[in-house]
Amino acid sequence: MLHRKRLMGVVAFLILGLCLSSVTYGAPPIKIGIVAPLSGGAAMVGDTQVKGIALAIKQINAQGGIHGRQVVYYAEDDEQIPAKSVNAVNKLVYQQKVDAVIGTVNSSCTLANMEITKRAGVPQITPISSNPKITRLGNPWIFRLQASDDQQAEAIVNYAVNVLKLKKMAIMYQSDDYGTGGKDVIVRRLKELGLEPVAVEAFNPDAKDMSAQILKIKNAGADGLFMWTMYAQGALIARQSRQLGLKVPLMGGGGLTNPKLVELAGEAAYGLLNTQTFFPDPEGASPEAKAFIEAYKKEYGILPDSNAAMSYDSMMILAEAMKKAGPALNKKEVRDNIAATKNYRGVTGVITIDKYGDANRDILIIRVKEGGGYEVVWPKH
Amino acid sequence: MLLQQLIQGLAIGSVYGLLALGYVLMWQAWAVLDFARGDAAMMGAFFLLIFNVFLKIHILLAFPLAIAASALTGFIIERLAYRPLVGAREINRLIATIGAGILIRNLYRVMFGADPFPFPTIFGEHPIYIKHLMIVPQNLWITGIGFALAILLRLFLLKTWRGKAMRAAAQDRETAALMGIRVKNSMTLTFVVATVLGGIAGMLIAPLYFVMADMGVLIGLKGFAAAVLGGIESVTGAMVGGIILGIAENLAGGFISSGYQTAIAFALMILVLIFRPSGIMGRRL
Amino acid sequence: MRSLYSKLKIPVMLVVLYGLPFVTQDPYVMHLANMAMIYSILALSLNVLTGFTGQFSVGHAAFYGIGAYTSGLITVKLGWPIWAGFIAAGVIAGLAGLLLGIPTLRLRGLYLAVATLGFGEIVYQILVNWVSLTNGPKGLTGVPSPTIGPWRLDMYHSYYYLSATALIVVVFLVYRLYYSRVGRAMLAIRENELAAEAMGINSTYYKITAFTISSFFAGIAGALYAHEIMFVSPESFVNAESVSILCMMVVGGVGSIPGSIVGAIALTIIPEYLRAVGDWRLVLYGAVIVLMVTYAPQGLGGWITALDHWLAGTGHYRSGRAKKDKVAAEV
Amino acid sequence: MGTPLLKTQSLSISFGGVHAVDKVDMEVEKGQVFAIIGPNGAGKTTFFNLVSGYYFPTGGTVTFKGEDITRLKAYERTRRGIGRTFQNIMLFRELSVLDNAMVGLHSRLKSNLIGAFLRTRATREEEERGREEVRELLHFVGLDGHEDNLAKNLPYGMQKRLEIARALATRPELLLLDEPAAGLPTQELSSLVEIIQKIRDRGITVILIEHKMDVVMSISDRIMVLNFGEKIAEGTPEEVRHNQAVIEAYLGKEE
Repeated sequence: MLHRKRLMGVVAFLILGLCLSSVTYGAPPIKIGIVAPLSGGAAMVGDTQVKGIALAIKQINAQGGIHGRQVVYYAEDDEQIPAKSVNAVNKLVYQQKVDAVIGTVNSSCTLANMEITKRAGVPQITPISSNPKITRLGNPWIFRLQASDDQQAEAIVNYAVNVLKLKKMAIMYQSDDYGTGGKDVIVRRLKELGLEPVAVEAFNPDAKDMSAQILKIKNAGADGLFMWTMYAQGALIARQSRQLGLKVPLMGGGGLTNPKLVELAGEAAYGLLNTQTFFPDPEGASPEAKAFIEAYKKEYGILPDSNAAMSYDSMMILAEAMKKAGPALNKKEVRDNIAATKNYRGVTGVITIDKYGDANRDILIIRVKEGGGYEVVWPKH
Repeated sequence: MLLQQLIQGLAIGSVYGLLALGYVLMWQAWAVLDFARGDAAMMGAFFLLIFNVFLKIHILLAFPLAIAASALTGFIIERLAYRPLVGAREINRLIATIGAGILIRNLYRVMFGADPFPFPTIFGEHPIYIKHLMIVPQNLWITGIGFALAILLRLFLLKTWRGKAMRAAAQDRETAALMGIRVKNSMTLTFVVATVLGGIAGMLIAPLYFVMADMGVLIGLKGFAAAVLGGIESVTGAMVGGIILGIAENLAGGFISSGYQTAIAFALMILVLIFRPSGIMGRRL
Repeated sequence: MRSLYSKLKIPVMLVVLYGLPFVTQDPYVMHLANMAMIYSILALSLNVLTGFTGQFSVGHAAFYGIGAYTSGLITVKLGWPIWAGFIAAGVIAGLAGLLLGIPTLRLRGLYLAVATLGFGEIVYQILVNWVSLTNGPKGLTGVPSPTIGPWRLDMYHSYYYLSATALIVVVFLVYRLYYSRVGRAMLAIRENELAAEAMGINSTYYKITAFTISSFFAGIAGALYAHEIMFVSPESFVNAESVSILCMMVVGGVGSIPGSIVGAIALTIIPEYLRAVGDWRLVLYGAVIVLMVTYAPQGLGGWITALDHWLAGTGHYRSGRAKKDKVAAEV
Repeated sequence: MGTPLLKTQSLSISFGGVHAVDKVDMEVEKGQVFAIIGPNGAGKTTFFNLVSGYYFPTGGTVTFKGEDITRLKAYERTRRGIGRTFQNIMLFRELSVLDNAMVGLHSRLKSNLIGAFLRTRATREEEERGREEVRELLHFVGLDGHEDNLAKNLPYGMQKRLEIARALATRPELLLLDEPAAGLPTQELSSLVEIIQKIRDRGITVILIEHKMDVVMSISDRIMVLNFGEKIAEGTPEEVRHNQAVIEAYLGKEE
């Protein structure tokens, strides 16, 4: 009954987990704590985050681990609920006594659980939470790989106004911290460019019927639509817009990039533009990205998305920091090394961690080609 | 613009109506507020997905197979989670349905993963244009099948002997038993029919909203609100309640504020309840 | 002469309750203990509504959320002291309970359930969309942790004293209410509203009182949560949270005060222990709920009270409310 | 004779065209035992429900101690001194016998929410006095020793007596008893009659709906006969016993 490819992915994933925990050469393993939403609405993103990190760990262990010690991981589900996220990170830090924490997806959960790693002095990297405030609260122990809303939203607005010369853009955003974050920056950036959005429409993260919002936008005479949401909702909006006769350029943030977007939305997804730091198409991707895509496809039987890539890079940067920190793996040292990351050639671009703990790198704008696959439309080089 | 909103409201409204039918039946036969109705839709969608997409069976055969599978699952769930609680208090039975819902949703998430599965549109992708109005064929089918099922169910409950037995058993188990109605079977039948109805609703919306483990939660809630809005005893009330809720939601989203779309629909429902404590259609079937 | 057990019962419980931080200060355990205290208060407050007057609410998280946001906003944006935040949380939530109680008075059973469900959804959407007040989905950061006298309760184990004391105060007040004239009137309304009216009880007044008290306590629980986790966001107050509070109360036993506490602790801890089974965690959690309400219809409270009687040496099953509080409510 | 304790003027109510009670005029003097008899479905209990505020009439008025109480709610009438029992027992099944009776005392006690939470001395004393009064009433109807039993666990006869005790706890001036003897074994009838007489000796006026003629005839001062919602006769037990209309109503017309 199981989808064949899916079955292989699950089996591989299990073997990976088992073999990791069983292979220990004498010295105790290095423990990585992963906190992610593994049930509920955001489970699809949490699932990818764990897969990205697991792949990185497998590759690290294949090359003898760190300081000769193998790396193992513990994944805890936070059900995208702040109180549960605190439970999960407490368990990782105090019960499993992990050396570092990677996660979580929802910004509200990260904001709640990063207090724990700060107090316990454990380095934490959130690969996916994009709320700018996370790195602006003076917490030295939190780092973020995802390009924050500010960087991504500004890039797509600049492209829409300067390159596509659009004048009357509308915004549809998912009414949670991810969607609202993007919307606020887009509205601010449009004002800076002397423009006003013709319509700003919110929708419930697990809403299915968007016709009310789409019709409102169509009647407002919009010539472009920013969609700040994840790929599943993005596919819904793309299809329903086409069905309701709204034929305008669709633009959005990193959350839209996913091989399943075309699978779900069909031709409605062609021409969709979104900001990205990870180029998901093997041809034209950087050597690191290409190697990652192949390894991921071999491991899980499906193509990776930006969340998987971000999680993979988080683990790799953490590993580099641990290597530099000497065998004692002093947590303060590891933290300092992460903060000092310069021009790291990651899968999601050349990464430098700034003084706030954000990963700075150039933002690509990619477009879904007719027939599927991606092409880079910005920067032109 | 308004007319287009109404059409869209009618489409989503009939989905709510279909689910509401399940709630009405469950209330009729089990006098329970069943929180797992939305998940019946999810299961139905997954069955169709398995037969049609994974096993590549032609849709005309896959559809009845999926309905049969829904019926069988309904039968099993009734035996495990509902039958042991027949005599129990209403509040215990309600919590049992909540537990069953959590169990089913997460079981499917573990088996099929959390990602959404696409579903090929059964009735064609391109909208039909009438002047400047667009009608998606899928919505036409949803509304059509929705009303057809409501009418069929109504006839079944009013005209056929089996249907009357179901209603009698619902109203008064003891007396019905005295009249020679095998009450337990009739309740099982009601549960199976309610699960199949929910399953069909899931199958109809699969092409529009993809198939995933959590798809049933929100629409299940709306279906429940629609059933109560229409007067939980009445089949036609379920469809009427569904349509009203669907249109209200669409208009609210379109004209008031999309952020408060669901809130406005629920506020309307509360207002109706305050002025007509037993729903719009009240007692009539 | 009251048996040794009856005399020692309360002191032993207090020692166990307050002794926990001395046994372990592990933040994972202490945060869980705080959440167990908070959920106990929530389940108890819902019990005042359902267990006492038989009114049925599936939107209780709305008052939990209102309380959390009130206290959070007052202390963060207005800079008021924390005890003012707590009181305001209770009062505002109580008013919201009044607001919901009055119009929904005529509704019974299922209809009241769906009205409260709707109210819960409306409050959640307000928390999400009224960005100027609640900062919307981005939530409220920097909610201060309280200081009482010399102690600064910013660590989970120190905060635990506040949450444990709050639970004791709520339990004390609920017992007082239960054994009072007002409590009796509420129980009469649950048993048979028409007969209660014939005995001179203004059922409208008492049903609204129950709604207000219940939402007041839920507001206090909200404030406790806000200052414990120091961050408040709408996700914590979705209607799934109302459903889990309802489950805790029913698993504990409708109308049973100790039951609500045990039910809340059980359903807070069980999901944590099930973490070991990874993906199947919530599948088992659902099964546990179904099994509990099927095979322990009176709820855990029923067993506790039976045990309490047996231990208190009264042996056979003494009925009458004075002696015990197990009320198998036919809701 | 002063103003009557209770007076109804063309009191009537109809449910969808059916005249359950049709223009009934009657008066009850203080201290009387006033019986209402009539075949089943004559509207006796409906009349009771109109007097006690269970329904509001479609016509006519009810005055109690000279005050028009037609539009008052049930609990307001109870506070003014109209206590009642129910034809089919409506006890608080899950509460103890003592608590059932204490609920009757509710409108006579003062302690409010604050009193409940603080359990002030006044509240404690009030509760204690209330318990004393209720224990006396339970003794009065012969239920002492059962204070802690759940109402649902009492045998039928005792449940009937608990209803009376609970109604007495509202300190009524007028007590409406709806078929107190229904279903009682014959040996308990005499004790019931004794209780009703003792109630009257306490100066409480009683209106009684009863089918058992020996009970009615032995204790009633006046009797009213209802048939199809209409008052067809009123008078002393003797007058009513020989009234042609009454006999026909019960035994049917000779051909």
